[in-house]
Amino acid sequence: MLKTFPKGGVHPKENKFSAGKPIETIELPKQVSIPIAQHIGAPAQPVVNKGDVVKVGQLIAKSGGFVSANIHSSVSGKVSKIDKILDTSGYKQTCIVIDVEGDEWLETIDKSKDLVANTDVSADEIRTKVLDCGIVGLGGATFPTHVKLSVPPGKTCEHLVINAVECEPYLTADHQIMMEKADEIMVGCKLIQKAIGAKKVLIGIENNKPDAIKHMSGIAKKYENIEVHALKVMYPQGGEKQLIKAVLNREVPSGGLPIDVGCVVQNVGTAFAVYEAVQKNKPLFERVVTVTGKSVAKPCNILARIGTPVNELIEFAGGLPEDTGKVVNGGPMMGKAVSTITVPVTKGTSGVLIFPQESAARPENHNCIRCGRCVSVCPMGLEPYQIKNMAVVKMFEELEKERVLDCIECGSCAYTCPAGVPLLDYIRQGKANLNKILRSKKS
Amino acid sequence: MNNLKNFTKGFIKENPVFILLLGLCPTLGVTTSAINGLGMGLATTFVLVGSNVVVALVKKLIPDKVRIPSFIVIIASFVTIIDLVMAGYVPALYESLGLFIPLIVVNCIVLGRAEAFASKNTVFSSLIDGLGMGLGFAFALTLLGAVREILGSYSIFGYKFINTDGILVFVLAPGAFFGLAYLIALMKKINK
Amino acid sequence: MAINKLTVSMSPHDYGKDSVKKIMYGVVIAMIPALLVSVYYFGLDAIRVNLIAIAACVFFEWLFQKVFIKGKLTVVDGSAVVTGMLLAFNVPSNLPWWIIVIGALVSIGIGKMSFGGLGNNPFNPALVGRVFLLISFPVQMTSWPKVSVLNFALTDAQTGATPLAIVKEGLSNGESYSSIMNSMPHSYVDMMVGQIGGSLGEISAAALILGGLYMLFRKIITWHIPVSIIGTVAIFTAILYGINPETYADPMFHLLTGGLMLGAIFMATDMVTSPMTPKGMLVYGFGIGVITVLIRVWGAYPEGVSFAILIMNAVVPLINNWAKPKRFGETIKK
Amino acid sequence: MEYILIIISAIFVNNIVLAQFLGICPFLGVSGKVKTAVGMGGAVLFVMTLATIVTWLIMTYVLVPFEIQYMQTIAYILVIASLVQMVEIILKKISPSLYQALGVFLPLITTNCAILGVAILVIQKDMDLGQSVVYAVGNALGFMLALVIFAGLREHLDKLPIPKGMKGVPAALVMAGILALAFMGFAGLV
Amino acid sequence: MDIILNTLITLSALGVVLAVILFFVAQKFKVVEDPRIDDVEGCLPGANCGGCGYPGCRGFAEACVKADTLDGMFCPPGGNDVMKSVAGALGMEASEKEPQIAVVRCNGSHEKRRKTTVYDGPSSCAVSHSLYGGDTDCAYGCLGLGDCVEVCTFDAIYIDEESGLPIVDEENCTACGACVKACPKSIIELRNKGKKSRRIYVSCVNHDKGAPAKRACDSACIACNKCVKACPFDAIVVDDFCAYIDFEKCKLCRKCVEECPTGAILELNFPPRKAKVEKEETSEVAN
Amino acid sequence: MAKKESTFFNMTLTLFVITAVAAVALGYVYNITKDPIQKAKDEKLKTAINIVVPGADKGTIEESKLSVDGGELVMYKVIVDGNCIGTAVKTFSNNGFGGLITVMVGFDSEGKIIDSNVLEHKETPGLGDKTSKSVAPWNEQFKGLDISQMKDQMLKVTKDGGVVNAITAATISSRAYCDAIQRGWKAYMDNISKAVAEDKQPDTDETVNETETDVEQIMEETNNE
Ligand SMILES: Cc1cc2nc3c(=O)[nH]c(=O)nc-3n(C[C@H](O)[C@H](O)[C@H](O)COP(=O)(O)O)c2cc1C
Ligand SMILES: Cc1cc2nc3c(=O)[nH]c(=O)nc-3n(C[C@H](O)[C@H](O)[C@H](O)COP(=O)(O)O)c2cc1C
Ligand SMILES: Cc1cc2nc3c(=O)[nH]c(=O)nc-3n(C[C@H](O)[C@H](O)[C@H](O)COP(=O)(O)O)c2cc1C
Ligand SMILES: Cc1cc2nc3c(=O)[nH]c(=O)nc-3n(C[C@H](O)[C@H](O)[C@H](O)CO)c2cc1C
Ligand code: SF4
Ligand code: SF4
Ligand code: SF4
Ligand code: SF4
Ligand code: FES
Repeated sequence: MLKTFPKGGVHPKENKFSAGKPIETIELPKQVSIPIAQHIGAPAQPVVNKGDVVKVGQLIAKSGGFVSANIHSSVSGKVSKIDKILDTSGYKQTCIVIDVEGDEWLETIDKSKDLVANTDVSADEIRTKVLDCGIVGLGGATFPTHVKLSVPPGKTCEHLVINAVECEPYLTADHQIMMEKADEIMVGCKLIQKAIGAKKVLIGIENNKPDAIKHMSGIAKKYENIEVHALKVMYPQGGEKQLIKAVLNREVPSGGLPIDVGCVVQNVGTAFAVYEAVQKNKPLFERVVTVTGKSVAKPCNILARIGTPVNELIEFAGGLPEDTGKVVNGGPMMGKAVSTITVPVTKGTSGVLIFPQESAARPENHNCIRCGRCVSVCPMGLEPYQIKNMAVVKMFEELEKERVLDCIECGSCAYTCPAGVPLLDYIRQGKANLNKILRSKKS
Repeated sequence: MNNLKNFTKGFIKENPVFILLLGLCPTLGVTTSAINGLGMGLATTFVLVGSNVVVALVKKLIPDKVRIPSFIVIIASFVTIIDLVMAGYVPALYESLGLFIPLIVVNCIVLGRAEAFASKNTVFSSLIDGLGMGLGFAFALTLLGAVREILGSYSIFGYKFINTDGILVFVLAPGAFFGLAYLIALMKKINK
Repeated sequence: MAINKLTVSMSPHDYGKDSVKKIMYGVVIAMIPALLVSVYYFGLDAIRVNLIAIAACVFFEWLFQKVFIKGKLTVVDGSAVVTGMLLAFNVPSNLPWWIIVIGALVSIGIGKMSFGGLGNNPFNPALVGRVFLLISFPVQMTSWPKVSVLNFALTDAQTGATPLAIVKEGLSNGESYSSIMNSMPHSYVDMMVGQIGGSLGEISAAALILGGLYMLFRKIITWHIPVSIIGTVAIFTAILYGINPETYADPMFHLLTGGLMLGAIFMATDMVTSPMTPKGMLVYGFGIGVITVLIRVWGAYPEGVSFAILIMNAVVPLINNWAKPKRFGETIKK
Repeated sequence: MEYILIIISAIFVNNIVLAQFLGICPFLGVSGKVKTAVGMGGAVLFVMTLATIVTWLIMTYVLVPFEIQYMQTIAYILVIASLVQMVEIILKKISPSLYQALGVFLPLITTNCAILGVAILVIQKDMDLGQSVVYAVGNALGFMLALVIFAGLREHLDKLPIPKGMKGVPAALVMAGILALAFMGFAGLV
Repeated sequence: MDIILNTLITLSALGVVLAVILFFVAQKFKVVEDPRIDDVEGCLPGANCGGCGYPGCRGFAEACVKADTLDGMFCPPGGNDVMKSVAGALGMEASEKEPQIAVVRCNGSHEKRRKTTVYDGPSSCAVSHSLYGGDTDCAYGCLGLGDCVEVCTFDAIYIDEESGLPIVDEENCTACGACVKACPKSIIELRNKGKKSRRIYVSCVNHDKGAPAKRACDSACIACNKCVKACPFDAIVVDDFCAYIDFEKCKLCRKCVEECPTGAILELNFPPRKAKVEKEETSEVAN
Repeated sequence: MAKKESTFFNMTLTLFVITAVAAVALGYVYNITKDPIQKAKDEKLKTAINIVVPGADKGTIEESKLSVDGGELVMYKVIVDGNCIGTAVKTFSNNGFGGLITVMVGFDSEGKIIDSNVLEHKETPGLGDKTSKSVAPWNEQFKGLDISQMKDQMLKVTKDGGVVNAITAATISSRAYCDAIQRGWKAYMDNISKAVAEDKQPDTDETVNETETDVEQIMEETNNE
């Protein structure tokens, strides 16, 4: 029996068209728009003005608090404006727009491809580097990594769990990084391990990436205390709570954090970013993005600069198919549909997914037929149908007892519902309103 | 004018059964036929009118704290009177209404009107109010009784128009609930 | 480049393949074996009753939706077809057409549309219709035509009693169970294949089980409800039979006769009116089993499955409140 | 055994609400939430038992000796009304927590046909004191059962999109009707 | 005759005994309570029917005393008169306020504001709002999915089929403000009803700069400041690229209405202007 | 006029006065209605007897009670011009669908059934209530039946090997009806044989407690009061 989490979960068709496609670099765009809010927490504060000339890797917006992250220029050129531009959030947000001129990197950045395996830095130095380089979680939540690396006093961290599950269908960015940068990832793991003082590093990889499991296991042997765990394919195994349950059989308490069970979870991409930040002094200004879809001519994995308009990536992948009906930033289960393809790539853009017209619309929806499937697939043991019903009739306060705040928004419930009930739409509604109520109660 | 309004409001706008949802036990319990509904409705009307008038007469003489017990005694007296009278003069109807005659005493509508209306108004308008409410109640019961009788035994006021058994459910308990449910839904619609 | 207007919706953007329509027509397919058996034994009457019931149910569903609910029309979802077919399965094959139509009206009008249609009804619509008819038209609803192989005459005057009624009658007259069974014209094999009197669709345990297996395979139902009902009835009656085999029928008899299989496999499993979690389903099934036996053994009716399911339908919300799934990370961190 | 039969009959076969139509107003009025339904059920259980005992005694030792049985209604309602009020006052003083749980339902009970109905029925049925008490308890339990089941159903229904015209009481009455249909299955149990 | 005597004795005795017992019990077990509860209870019918949704009249009285307002509290047997006296007993008379009415500050009808995406989700403004700015390029405007309609208990607001915008029914609106709270875009505002129900307001809440605003919607406020200059009473301010008319200051002179180049300022219930008839089309939208 | 204050004295007095007035009023009404109520009851009984023993309204009635099977049977011997034209027996069965069924059955001097009818029942309307004459003519078939001629001297429905055609779908009620008649018949026959025995040995009767009532006479008395 392969390891997995015990309750709930679904297994959507994987459709990993871009698997095995090497990471390609695309031409620099003419202009980039870099949002100042690309992470969870306070937006960064711009430190450049219109007309300023910047280099690649130069700080352009400074972290706006503890839970926040620095933003760096991804190109060299001139700041043409700071304006509100429609981004992946669906709303206009402040962006720093830079006209690209050449490709001049900050001198401090080590541009060479050589592996720097020496991890002789102190934990504090690692944290400072991570903070300076604006590293955020690349697994989707874009949580500022330096926060996670600061284990709160009184807690100890036994395990670093590396999330290489990539359970979302279609996406292959993490998979490809593992195939191409395994050594760097291992060093990154070591650095994170050091920063948090974990004894062991556990890398969880789903069984649908046998080559990655083999490759990573092989390389892990070179390092101490790094183990690779093969996991059964099951969505949402990539959710940190599910992953911890799967590899360690520990349950993060409701309302708690992984650190409460002695774990920190980081995405493989993040590990790689930490490596680059600490060893190469390279801020987070580019990331691997999977561009894929059923009718995309050339599904591929692209190393893209933050701020590149998504349409340029699509061009690279063979252009926008005629029958496009929906473009999603991220995976099909958790990603966000965008209203225009000119939105910029951000730190959280793990994929650009293009759905043809016929699968763009949601299934026809009926009344809930109370089949109980949403209950049985919910990995958090919630009752999605009930939460939805209560949210519709605005019983937000009562939702606390239904544990709505535990919902990880994995979408398994909506995926499986035969009646096409827009469960997650209303669950989010319930969560948002309950949070509002709780906040107003506190104050 | 005002009295007329007091009188008519009991039928549709403030119908005790369909709108205020009071006194539902007799409504459901006795309406196996239209005549039973009518009989019960009239008996209740008698009590309503009687108690309303008497309460309006004596309202000034009664100290506040014993208001409710006094009203209850007055109402109960009228109930007992109608009970005895019906037993004596309409024994058949009396038997089919059974337990529900003494239960008029706890019908909220009676005490409710005594308190809400009669203890604050003149004798005459209390009489009109009681009459209106009571007839509204009788109207509701007769209507429900007629519906149940028509469906349940294919007859109306005892006159059988199809000579077979009806849809039995309607003379049994579930039929009472169904009949009332859809009548209330209908009245809601009409009231709008 | 001129592109189509993009669709924007919340995640997820991928969906499972199952739909209400597929589930409902899956149930229809699962009922086909039982339907064939009933045609085999009751002739064209079985088809007549089915057609009338289905047509009436679909018509009333359409009518009520059109006139009262006014949402988008969902008659095509197939749930009215299932209701119609199950209503037909639950009545004698010689029922006059107008009674079937009343049954359909009650099922759909009172049982389902009064609450807003598919998914909202707290009670199983087909059973609401069935019990309504049973109480309103006891004569017509309890005169069971005798089975005859492939007889295609439309109305068969010959009527006979169901095995349950024979046993109930006999026991209440003070006969012993063994002597009743000796004169019983049906063997257990007859009951298995369906050569007994009874409602149109309930006669063949084998055909019903076949349908049940199909639904299990298609994951339309789970095992919990049928197994807990059948198990409870078997154990309960076995205990009674153990206490006194002369006054109580044996478990096998209880399992194979009456509407037990039809109820346990097709009606109690109606997802709309049954609990959401496996734990709840087991309690629900247990309740149905117990009430069924209570009514069969001590009640006035020879058969109690319909009543038992309706009564437990009423308790489903309470069961759902109690049988919550286990939450991930039970303790709340302060 | 006789007592058990009385109880089964009162709860299932001749359920006070679903078959005898007594106490419909609170049945519809106080069945919105399961928690309230349980409280109301408890209060009815308490008062119904007490009231039945007291009225039975009054009947047997006052009205019958004086040959004024026809005063039943008026005497009973007086006794029940005072009793309820007394219980309320005393409860409020000696056990505020119990009052919190039951007390709020007490006033509702005065005008509940079920209490008076049961008190009259035990006389009509010629029951002795023991039977009367059991009968009262059985009926109160039947009331509670119906109330709690119903509250569950209504809590559930409150979250669903019921057609406008049927919302509230009509839908509740339809459910009560179906429940009454289902309970007819218990016919003949005793 | 002795029947009457027996009756008389028994019943009177019963009445008196019960009264005495009750009186002493009440004395002995007295519990002090907010006297206003008694006052309110005194106003109520005492039917204890539960029709109000509270357990008994006293329960209702307690609820009334505790509640801040009497909204949504009603006693079916007593009716409006009783509720008035309850309000009187609690001194909760409605404070004298200028009558207000809900105003929808968006006039981006389908015609003026083209759809740029297809929204596929539940018909709920709140849900759509949490997903993105909306299916037009104006992220501030009405989503037209009717959350406001849903919450109005007085049937006072409905979505106009043609324009896709909500319209307030002046007769029915009680200015309860439910729709104001419900609208995720904060489009609806309670404004003074005005003399003869005449009102002037900026029917746009778009805070984009002029060009993108105009691109998104033909009649968006483009923050050109013309109205500000036109207003003799300083009632108009432009803040963050959107104009707002202060209804306390506005004297209904109608000067601004003519100035607005996009027709974003609406006037309601004014008699038609004599000279320029073609301007009338704008007010039609809001009616 | 101001309202009365709620002093203890006032309260007690008010309650006293109200109950007293109510008591007097009710007592008065009771006295008025007492006779009509009694009359209605008698009328009902007489009509019931007249149905099963036609001609009873013209005669006098002798009533006697006896306890059988945990219930009470009442026999009404109808005497017209000194001749007994038949006896109506108020009998019962506990086996009805709704429990107790009370049946009035008339026997002639040989024990043949003259006619029968239901007095009280809790059977289901539309089903069991067809045993009642006013609902359906079902019980016509009992006219003239002689139970002593039957197998085991038992009145049974055809299903149980008897002669009575049960009401469709209400076999239980039909059986109970037969059971009630059977019980009445047995008591009646016992009574006859006992009476015959009694003629020989008077004063040995224990169970039968006879009272003689002349309905008309009572009525006259009460009317005079
Ligand atoms: C408000 C908030 C506070 C958090 N605080 C911490 C923290 O103190 N330490 C930590 O390691 N992670 C912290 N996290 C990060 C979470 O553990 C988690 O990694 C992050 O929310 C992303 O996880 P996901 O992608 O599974 O949603 C925090 C997250 C949130 C939203
Ligand atoms: C339903 C769900 C699925 C997820 N799937 C993945 C995944 O496949 N890979 C991944 O790295 N993170 C995934 N995440 C995010 C992780 O929970 C967690 O935030 C992340 O591993 C933390 O690492 P990071 O801070 O380095 O991003 C998922 C989160 C959720 C809620
Ligand atoms: C609601 C209901 C009420 C019934 N009432 C009676 C009744 O009053 N009398 C009766 O004999 N059977 C009644 N029955 C039918 C019995 O349960 C039983 O089926 C019947 O008496 C058997 O008789 P049969 O052999 O003639 O069909 C009733 C059935 C139902 C469903
Ligand atoms: C497994 C299964 C069983 C069903 N059983 C019934 C049934 O017994 N009666 C019925 O009316 N509908 C049944 N349906 C159809 C449908 O769920 C029913 O019409 C809804 O209760 C209507 O809201 C069934 C559906 C499924 C999937
Ligand atoms: S309720 Fe939340 S956690 Fe559960 S399946 Fe739905 S989206 Fe996932
Ligand atoms: S999966 Fe869909 S239909 Fe089934 S219970 Fe959940 S919401 Fe209802
Ligand atoms: S919700 Fe209130 S303020 Fe809004 S339109 Fe309706 S009545 Fe007016
Ligand atoms: S005004 Fe607000 S609530 Fe009303 S439809 Fe428009 S966006 Fe929705
Ligand atoms: S009428 Fe029975 S409780 Fe109200």
